[in-house]
Amino acid sequence: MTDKKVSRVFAGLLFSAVALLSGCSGGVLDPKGQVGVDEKNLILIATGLMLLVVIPVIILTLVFAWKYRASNEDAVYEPKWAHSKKIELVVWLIPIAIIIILGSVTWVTTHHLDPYKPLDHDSKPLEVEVVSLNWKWLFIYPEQNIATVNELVIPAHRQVAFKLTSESVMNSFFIPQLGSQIYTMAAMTTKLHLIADHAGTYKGISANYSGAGFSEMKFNTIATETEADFDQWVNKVKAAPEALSGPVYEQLAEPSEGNPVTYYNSVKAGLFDDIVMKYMQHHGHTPFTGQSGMDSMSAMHQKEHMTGAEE
Amino acid sequence: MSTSVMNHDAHEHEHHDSGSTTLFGFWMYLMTDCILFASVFATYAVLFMNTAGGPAGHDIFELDYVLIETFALLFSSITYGFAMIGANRGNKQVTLLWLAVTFVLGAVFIGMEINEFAHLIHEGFGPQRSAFLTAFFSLVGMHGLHVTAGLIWMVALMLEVKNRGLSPRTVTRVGCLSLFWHFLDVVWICVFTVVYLMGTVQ
Amino acid sequence: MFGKLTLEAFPFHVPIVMGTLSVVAILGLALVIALTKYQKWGYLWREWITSVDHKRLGVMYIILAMVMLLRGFADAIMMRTQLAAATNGAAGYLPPEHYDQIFTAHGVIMIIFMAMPFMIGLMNIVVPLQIGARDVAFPFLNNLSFWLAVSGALLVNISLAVGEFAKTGWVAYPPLSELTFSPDSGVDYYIWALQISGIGTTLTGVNFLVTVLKMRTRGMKLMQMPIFTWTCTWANILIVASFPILTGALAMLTLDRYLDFHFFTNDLGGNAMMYINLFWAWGHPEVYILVLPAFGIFSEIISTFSGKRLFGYTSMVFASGAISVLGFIVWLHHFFTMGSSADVNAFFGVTTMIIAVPTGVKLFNWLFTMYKGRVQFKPPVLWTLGFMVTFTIGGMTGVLLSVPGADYVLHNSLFLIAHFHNTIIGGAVFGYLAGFSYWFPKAMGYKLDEKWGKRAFWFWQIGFYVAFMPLYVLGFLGMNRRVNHTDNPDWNMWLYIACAGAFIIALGVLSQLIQLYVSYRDREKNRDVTGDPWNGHTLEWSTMSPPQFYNFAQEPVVKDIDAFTDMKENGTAYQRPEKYAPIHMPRNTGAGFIMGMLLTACGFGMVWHIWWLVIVTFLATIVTYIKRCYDNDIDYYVQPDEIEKIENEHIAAVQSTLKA
Amino acid sequence: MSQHDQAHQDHGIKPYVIGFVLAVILTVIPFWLVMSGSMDKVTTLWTIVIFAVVQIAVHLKYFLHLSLTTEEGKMNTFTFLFSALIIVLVVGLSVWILYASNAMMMG
Repeated sequence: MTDKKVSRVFAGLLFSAVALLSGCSGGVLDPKGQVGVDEKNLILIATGLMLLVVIPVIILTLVFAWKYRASNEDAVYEPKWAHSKKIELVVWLIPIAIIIILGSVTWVTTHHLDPYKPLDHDSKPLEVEVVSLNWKWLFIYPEQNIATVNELVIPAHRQVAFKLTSESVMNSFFIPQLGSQIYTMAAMTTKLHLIADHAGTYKGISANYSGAGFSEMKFNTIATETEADFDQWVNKVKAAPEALSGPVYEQLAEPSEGNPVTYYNSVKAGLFDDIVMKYMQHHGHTPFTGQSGMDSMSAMHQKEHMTGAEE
Repeated sequence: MSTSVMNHDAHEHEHHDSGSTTLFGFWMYLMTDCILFASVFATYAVLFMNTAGGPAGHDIFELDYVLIETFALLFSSITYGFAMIGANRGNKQVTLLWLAVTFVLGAVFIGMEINEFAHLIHEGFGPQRSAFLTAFFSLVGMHGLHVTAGLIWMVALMLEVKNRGLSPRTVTRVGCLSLFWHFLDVVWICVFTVVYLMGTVQ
Repeated sequence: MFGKLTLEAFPFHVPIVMGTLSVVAILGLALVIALTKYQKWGYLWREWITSVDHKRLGVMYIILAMVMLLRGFADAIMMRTQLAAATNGAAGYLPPEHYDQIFTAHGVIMIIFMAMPFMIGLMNIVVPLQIGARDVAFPFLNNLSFWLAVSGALLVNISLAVGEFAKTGWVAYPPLSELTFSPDSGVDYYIWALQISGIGTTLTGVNFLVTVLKMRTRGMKLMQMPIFTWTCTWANILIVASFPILTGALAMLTLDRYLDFHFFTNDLGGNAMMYINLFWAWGHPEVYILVLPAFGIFSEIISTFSGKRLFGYTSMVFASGAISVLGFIVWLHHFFTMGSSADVNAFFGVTTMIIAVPTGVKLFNWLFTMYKGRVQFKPPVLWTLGFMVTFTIGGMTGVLLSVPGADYVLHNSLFLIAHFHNTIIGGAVFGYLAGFSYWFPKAMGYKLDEKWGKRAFWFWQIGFYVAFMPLYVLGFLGMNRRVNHTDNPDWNMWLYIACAGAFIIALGVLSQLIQLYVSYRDREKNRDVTGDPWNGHTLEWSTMSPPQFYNFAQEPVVKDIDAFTDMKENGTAYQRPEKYAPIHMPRNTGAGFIMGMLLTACGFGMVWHIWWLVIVTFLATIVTYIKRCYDNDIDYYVQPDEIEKIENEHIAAVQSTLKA
Repeated sequence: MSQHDQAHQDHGIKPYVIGFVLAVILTVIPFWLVMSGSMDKVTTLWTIVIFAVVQIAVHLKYFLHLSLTTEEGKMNTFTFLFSALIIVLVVGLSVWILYASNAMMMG
């Protein structure tokens, strides 16, 4: 292959890849919310920066290999040439320069995209509590006092504040078109802030393998165009026959695969905190009342965490 | 150690000798052990507050008892030092005597530790009780297992010295065990500081 | 008597497994018959199984790696065909309980029992030769390490026939891997296979570090060690510093599962995040352990086949060192999405991308090694060029994943799968295959067939792109890893292409098997008489192929980085000394093999809770070891007349070839 | 192989005695500090940590004979220092990660 051919093939590949990707819908390059848009732009900027080195390296590899092929007697041959301060300086400085830029971008965007941080958006956040169960997703709407399984409905144009935990093993809560994912873990409460800027139905998955029923552990995220549509949906759920009481939850928590969408007209008060505290109290918040009695340190901790859980 | 195999012709070059190679290799192994301990220490640091309603460190530690344990180990260090000097000088009887004294001190340490563990388990504070106790038993117990292995090794070594005398190979082995024994001291300093002292201060 | 082991543990009802087992049984039987017929048992025992010779151990490591490559590759083909078959909501032919074992086994086997033995095998063959040593520092320990690796591999494969393997993914994160959620034998097999082989690897690391620090030949300064030896040294430093963390993490998981401890459980204060943390504190250095020696191989090859000195030797050494140390402060990038603070994520993101700097420097140094050279396109060079292009892409996607904001949407997606295969296949595996064809004549005495070597390369290279580029696309389309069926029409085409790619790679593997057969058939034609088939630069080429058991009749004296080039230019190569001195050699021993097999039985006993077996085999292992320690008959001398005879033959052969 | 090689260097009785006396002092003081409770918590913690580090150094020098004068001693010392670096990195960063995560997830 000649140099020209190589670069033409390469450019062709690159072009077709970009064309194919932007043509496809439903992935992380087709974001429907601010977080996802920021992350897509970040991917494009970072890739662009790196291509500044990657493309020359690939081209140079092929060019040098071809130019200095053994059969090319015309090329210069210097078997002892193995050192050049100038070249060494350049090959250290170019990557360093790019990494300094990319590192700065990383530092800023990581703080900007921190999943715990509320979004810069005027709307009052909708609170949703997410529990991963074997193998389905439970969504609790504390303000509306309703719950659903395997269906998440949110109003578009309003940020959603998720609080997440797990009943059993670890999962990762992920709606690719809306942006960031985050792990759900027993005894832990992680937080995530997302927003849908367009109405529509987006696929949601668990991105972290969690056992036999993992492949079917998915849900639809429906972003309604208006608040009124959302309220209407809430009323629909309110009309559902069943309430999510303690025993009903216990039954739901049993392992099952491919659960249908289920609505609950009300939720046992403080259910999410109960699920978290079931294990979290083991983290040293309950005082030891042995012979030496309770210590101030662990009592302090207990208070902190109790209040934390009630927030 | 089984490694006194000489790969080099002694006539050819004297700057590589198997004794120092073995000792260096053993030292390197000790460094891996050090990192193993470090990962358990890190886990202890993460879990020590997770008492799950069971006792915390200050509820169960008895520092005067730990101080005696510590002294048993400290004395065994200097007695091993005497055994090492004896071995280097080719004095079989002195070596055996001090190895025996070291063995007794090490056995006292282990006996006390087993007693402490048995006492805790008897009170219902076994390693299954909470993550804190899990980490405590594992960290202290891992050090204890190392000391026990050291004691078994010491018996084997005493038999070797008694039966075969202080050949260069045997002296190298006495040197390896010396490194092992003093290394366990260093680990114990970390254990009593991080587990017992800091656990009591809280 | 048999603990938890019952007849139900045998998978009589699974046709795929039973089919595989019968094929293995037939092949095994054929091997036994052949060995008996040609009366090779004694030879096998004396010359190979009990051998403490680093070259023989290296060859056995590579055989282990190749067998495991076939096993792991079979898993890969099954996964890709399953995913191509199970589109649009179809179930495919592998139910979850089977599929989940396959992807776990694929990961474990490819990393621990294919890549590691391959790397350690090459290191065994080459490093002592490159530093002019007679053997490694502790030859018996070397033999023991090998049998511990085999022991782990045996346990993984026994799980196919008795019980099952872990269904947790190769990382075995708790709480999924805890007894509550994985009550079966699978995770126990995982634990003991990794634990036993991991200890063997740690011993290897110690052994080779002592070797390079203490056993270098006269005159060889540290900054004169060949670059492959240097990268192996950095890899060994990483082994010694990181494998104990794995040992610790696995031991804690073991205590949780066997004694109801609470390190990582959900209840009673356990914290699963600590396992994830420790696992990757080992796991990230592990990938550098795999790839650094490959970098060294590429450096040797590009310099040899460009007929030039390596450009920027000092840069290369320090870049490798920087990668090693930095490799210890980046591991959190495997779990940015766990939800730690923004400061933590940003710190680890930035440290990760800093590693791109020394890696980039290496790429430039290889480029400038070709510059003003005479590049011969032999198979090792093809692998190297393929690597330089492929690895650059893999490195780029890796840096992209190290940006937390990007990782939040790409984590655990097929983009990640594509990325690490891009670096592990395009970096480590290409490197080992390049090293394999480069040093094959040194180890075996004849060259590999070039035609089939080139075919193998092109199939691998093209197959790689066809199989893994679609996974990048699928990652962007939101497909996550470890699902066993899909229901998204946009994904189908890419899944089919990826499946086709896997079969193209299969043709590459097949070409390599044919290459081995053809090369063996034509071995007389391809014989390497001089011991220096490529006009090499370093000491391993100064001795005969395959080298005698004592490596060098006389210790070479080194004055330059390219020691052998220096000797050839000064006319000091192939000179016979006035007089040969006796050579001190270690004797072969069966102790390593016996200990390895005893520990396999011990691990099996642990898996099935057969306590008597555990106690008996464990005590027997210790007794074997102590007995070996008290054995005084462990070495002997090779006499000068014998050395002289061997060496004269070689020098005569070299001189007649050089004249011709 | 000779009896005089550096690996089996005879260090004599002196280092052991010095090391032992120092070790006893460095052990007793932190124990006494904690048992008597005579200082406030933070000062006590820092003091016992410093004493531990000093005592480790004492053991390394007098019992494990690390030194920078001989070739063997240098090699052992550098090996140790490198391991110490890795330990500080692994333990320090692990504790940072886990404490930061706990703060995010339990607060």
